[in-house]
Amino acid sequence: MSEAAAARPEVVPGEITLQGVSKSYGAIGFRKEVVHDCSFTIERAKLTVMVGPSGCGKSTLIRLLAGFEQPSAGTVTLDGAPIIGPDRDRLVLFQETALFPWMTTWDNILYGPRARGELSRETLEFGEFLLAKVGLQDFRDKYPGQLSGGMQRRAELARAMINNPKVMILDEPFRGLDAMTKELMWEYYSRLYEENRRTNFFITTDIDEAVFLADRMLVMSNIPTQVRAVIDVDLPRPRRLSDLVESDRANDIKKQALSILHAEAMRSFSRGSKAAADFVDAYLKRASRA
Amino acid sequence: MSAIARHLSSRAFWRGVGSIVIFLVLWEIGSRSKQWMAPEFFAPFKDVLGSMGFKKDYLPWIGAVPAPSGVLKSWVAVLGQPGYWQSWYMSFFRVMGGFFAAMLIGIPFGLALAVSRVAHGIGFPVFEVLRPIPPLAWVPASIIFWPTQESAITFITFLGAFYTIVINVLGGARSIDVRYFQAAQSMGSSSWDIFRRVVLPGTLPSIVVGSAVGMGITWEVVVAAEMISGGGSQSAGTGGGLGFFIWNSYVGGSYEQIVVGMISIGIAGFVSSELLRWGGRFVTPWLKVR
Amino acid sequence: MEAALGARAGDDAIAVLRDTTPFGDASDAVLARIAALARPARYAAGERIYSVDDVADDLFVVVSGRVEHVFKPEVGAREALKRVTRGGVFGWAGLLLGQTRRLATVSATEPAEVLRIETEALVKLLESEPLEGARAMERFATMIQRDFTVPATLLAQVRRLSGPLTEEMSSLSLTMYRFSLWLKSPRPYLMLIGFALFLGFWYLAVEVWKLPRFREMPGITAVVKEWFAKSPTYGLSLYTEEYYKHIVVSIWRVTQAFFLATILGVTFGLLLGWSRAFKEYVFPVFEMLRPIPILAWVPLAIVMFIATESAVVYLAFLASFFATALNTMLGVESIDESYIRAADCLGANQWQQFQHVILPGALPFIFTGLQISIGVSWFSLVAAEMVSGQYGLGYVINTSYVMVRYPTIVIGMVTLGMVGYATSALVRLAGDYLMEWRVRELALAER
Amino acid sequence: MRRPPAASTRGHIRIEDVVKVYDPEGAAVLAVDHCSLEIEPGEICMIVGPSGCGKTTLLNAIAGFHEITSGRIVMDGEVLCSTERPQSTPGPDRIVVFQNGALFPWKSNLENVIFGPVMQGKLARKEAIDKGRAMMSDAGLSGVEHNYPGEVSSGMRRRVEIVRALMNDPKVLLLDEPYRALDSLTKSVMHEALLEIYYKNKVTIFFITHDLEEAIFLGHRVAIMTTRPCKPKKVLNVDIPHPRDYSVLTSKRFRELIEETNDAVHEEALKAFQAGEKEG
Repeated sequence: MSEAAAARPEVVPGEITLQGVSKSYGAIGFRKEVVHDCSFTIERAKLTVMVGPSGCGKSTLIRLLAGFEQPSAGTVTLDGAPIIGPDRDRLVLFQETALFPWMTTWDNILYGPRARGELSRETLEFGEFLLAKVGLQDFRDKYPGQLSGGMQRRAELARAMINNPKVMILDEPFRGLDAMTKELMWEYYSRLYEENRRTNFFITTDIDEAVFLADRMLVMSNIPTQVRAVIDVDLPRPRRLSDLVESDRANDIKKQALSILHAEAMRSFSRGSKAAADFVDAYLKRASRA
Repeated sequence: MSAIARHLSSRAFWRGVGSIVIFLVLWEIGSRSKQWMAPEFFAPFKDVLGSMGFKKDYLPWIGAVPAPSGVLKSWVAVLGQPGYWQSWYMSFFRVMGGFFAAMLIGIPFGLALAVSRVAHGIGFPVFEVLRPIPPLAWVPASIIFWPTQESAITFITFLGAFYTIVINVLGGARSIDVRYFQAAQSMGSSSWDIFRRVVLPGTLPSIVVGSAVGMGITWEVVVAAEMISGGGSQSAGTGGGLGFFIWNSYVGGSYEQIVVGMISIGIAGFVSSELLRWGGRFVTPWLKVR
Repeated sequence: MEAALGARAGDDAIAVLRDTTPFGDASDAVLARIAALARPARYAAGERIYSVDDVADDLFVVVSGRVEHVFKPEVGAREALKRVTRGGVFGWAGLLLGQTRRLATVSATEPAEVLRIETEALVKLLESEPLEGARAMERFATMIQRDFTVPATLLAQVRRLSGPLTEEMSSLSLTMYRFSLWLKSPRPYLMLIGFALFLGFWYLAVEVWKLPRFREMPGITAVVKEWFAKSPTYGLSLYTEEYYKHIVVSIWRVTQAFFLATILGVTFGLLLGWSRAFKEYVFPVFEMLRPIPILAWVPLAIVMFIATESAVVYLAFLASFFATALNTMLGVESIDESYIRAADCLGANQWQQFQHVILPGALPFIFTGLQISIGVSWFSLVAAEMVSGQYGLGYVINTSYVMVRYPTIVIGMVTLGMVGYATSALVRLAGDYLMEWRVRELALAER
Repeated sequence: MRRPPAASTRGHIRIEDVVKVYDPEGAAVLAVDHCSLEIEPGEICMIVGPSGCGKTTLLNAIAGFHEITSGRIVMDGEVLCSTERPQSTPGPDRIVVFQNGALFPWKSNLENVIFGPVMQGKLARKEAIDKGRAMMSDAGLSGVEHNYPGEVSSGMRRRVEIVRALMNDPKVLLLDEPYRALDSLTKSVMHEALLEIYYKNKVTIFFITHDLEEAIFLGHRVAIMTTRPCKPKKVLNVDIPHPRDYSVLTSKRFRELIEETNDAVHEEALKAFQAGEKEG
């Protein structure tokens, strides 16, 4: 598809750096720290995966990266410039699909360019290319409600890629899919990454998913979350599912990550009653939004 | 077997029909209690009724209600009279007037409350204070304020639907998941764009529900408004409309016509609500696909 | 072993305390007071600091060097051995409820310098600063749970000060917190503007500008004067006994109708939801009658009931009955099948399932129904009173129109609004009280 | 060595040639096709198969929620259901833990736990509370007795539900994909918690899942079912010794067992996928 390749604008990968970032919610007396002194870099053109126990503050980090919230301490910069608000350079795929249910798949994909008034011929062509790429040509006029979980995810990927963001942020996108579709999506997503090497930041609680996808793996602690370990995953690309099971290197990485994460998960689990802590947590979030 | 055939032959359907027939038969016997209680045999029973403070010569409550056969006869007679259809038209005209006014003012007001915090701060408390006052309590004030009786009754039907539509629109707009806003924002939508392509479509289902319920209430209100203003305890006014038709039948002593009026209003209310819900499905195609 | 450290040590102590998790973000004042409590100490390599079951008196903060902290097996820690370095805190057994003995043996693996803080003195100090104290205790719990792999049972014993962060956050303190937030936000001022606009327009339109249609309407000053007058011209004000008689009559009618509708409606709704056969027989008739507007029943009610009083109550009852029955049925049908199956498995018979699963499960829907029903019963009562009542607020509104006593119309309307709001608030309160589990769940889900 | 470690005698289930035909709106659908399976007393038997393949139908038949068309299910010599008596009556000897959980949200955790014995009148309320409190702290749930299920984490709700089941001293625990909604890390923690409880109570466990790793990590035996209509296609004896902990996940033997069964499960999943089975 050489002529379609021409229609595809050049991908300029971005780099995000976090320096001593902390985030806490609530007024004095109810203050609750969710992210504690986090410093790491999401390297340019790399697929960085952050893996940590559930409820450890990963989604708060995503809101900071996407610009929906500001850190209480420390700085978050994209290519040196501080992140102040949501922007097309950093697009987020949420855990539950955020496809607009009232728009057809095609209108969903074109949402970004249309909102910014950039509906040029090339963009439409690029849209067609992406629609074919995610294999949804004959679902073009269907509503998200008519698509399966896997298809919705692929449509959302296309909707993000048409805006040609510098960094793609994915928050546990394949959670909730059954085992079969999940593995298909792993292979599919790594093909997509390997083609244009855009900077990708992928968040998950599934170690196998992390080992299969990552170039670099950030292992996070329990709440308030901190980087516990950084593991370079030097498995060859393109990655294959069969390698994950057979390769010993993959298994060693998994063992290393598992030992840290399991202890963290046990801690977040034995943290006594969720009630008090989360009651305050839920309260603070609403208070900060009031 | 087609769905309808299956539904027709299902046990539940025949049970329903059976119970309606039994209901009508019991009603018939009950209202004819004056005749079959005439012979001496029932004398002791009548004394018991008398001692309990009920009228002696027929069963309590049901005895005073005209029999279904009588109602059918008078309905057939009434179908011929132009006055009957004229009252349908009058009520329909008042309901539609009030209802569309409520939609025209209620929907924007509800959306304004949902979108702007200031509007909500100013408008919502006043709205909440006025809401508990039942619409019919406004009848006298409305008669004083509005020049014609027509506009007075239409104002009351407007009030009936207005509160419901505003509450539903406000609730609907508020329940749109925050991630749709975040997705639209990060793809570069202006706030007007977000309103037009996220808030409005997102609230559409609640607008449909609100209007269907609002329509039901307008029919409830128009009956009473016509009774109170047209008829009511004063002298028989020009009035018109099904409410007045019922009141006039009562004043005129033809009780069968009261029941005819009641059933006509019931049908009118039911049909208009269903029409609205059916119309609503066209406006929200993405809902009916599931 | 004890070596005196000079004044310079004071700033050193504060620097170290700043590194620890529990006191990391304490204010300078509190930190200085804690540093004042701290007594420096120095240990040679291999020297034991304390062993299991010693009296747990002091808390330790490592300034330099490293110590080895080994839990006794009964503690059940996942990793018995823990190395503590600068900024690490150990010897916190004294902070656990009812724990007076050491839980571990600690010895310096290399020359180590520590700060010893008397536990009881520290707790008193933290209690004197409720906000920061609670904060520190919470951070202690986080630190223990994050750095020491102890089971939850031990963790739960960390002494909670009586500050706002205690476990039992009563709903009262939550409402106070919400109210304080509301006060701080711009909302109260906007509300005042809203009311000022509404009442201002009413006053100007009627009494000052005398706009065409507004002229005949009763002005706000007239209404207020009448309402608060000791001897009102039209005989109805806050001071007249008749005013309260009308209110009581109306409320009594609504109460009768509401309770009758609740008892009959809920039972009927439960039967509709609980047995399929009953529903197949009865529901079509119910649905046939429901669309008939309640107020179309007025003339028939007058005919059916000899006393107008029972006719009025019947109309209010009818409105509530339909709303309650329908919502109760929906409530029963909304109960997830697996709850009924779980009760089956656990050996509950039919009646026990009804009492422990069906009724509580349907309660949220039932109360939605009751909310609608109280509103609808006021709705129909007013009309019924206007058309046929002798007493009651509806009657007041209608007759004051007929007798051209316009201010009393408005008084009637406003009173009706207030009384209506009060009764539905009562129903909501009853709902929250009966369904405490739901109130907490909604609060947690941020609604 | 196939016998589970403790020679308990209760909860021996034999599924003999069971057939189940659904007929929604008249179109006869074969859900279970002559399925025969034997579950040893005190054993953890894992049932693995693609979603919608009829494994839940088997569980419902044992629990007594649905009837079977033909065949027999026998537990400890007593016929639960057969062609003549197609539906067995639910009872406290076979307790189900449901996929989306079935703790009564309006009862506190402790009230939930003591519901069974109190309803059956086996224990006075006082005794039930003491026993319930002891079992809950045993499972690491002390401190949440008086909270409502809605206030504790989903992982913890799962454990309360299992404790509620074990309070009735059942012969067999029927688990219907209980950890499906949890993220994989919490899942591995829950697996260890379940094994901890299992080692203390030695109850037979009939566990349905579509996650092969979960099956091999937990099970003494793993039955891989065909896609609809379901019948055991391959039965694997997991010879990894108990007690097991998370390090098993990266052990050599575990990976061999995964490789051995991976294609069998994938084949069925693909067939289900193509047959357009609704996901999940």
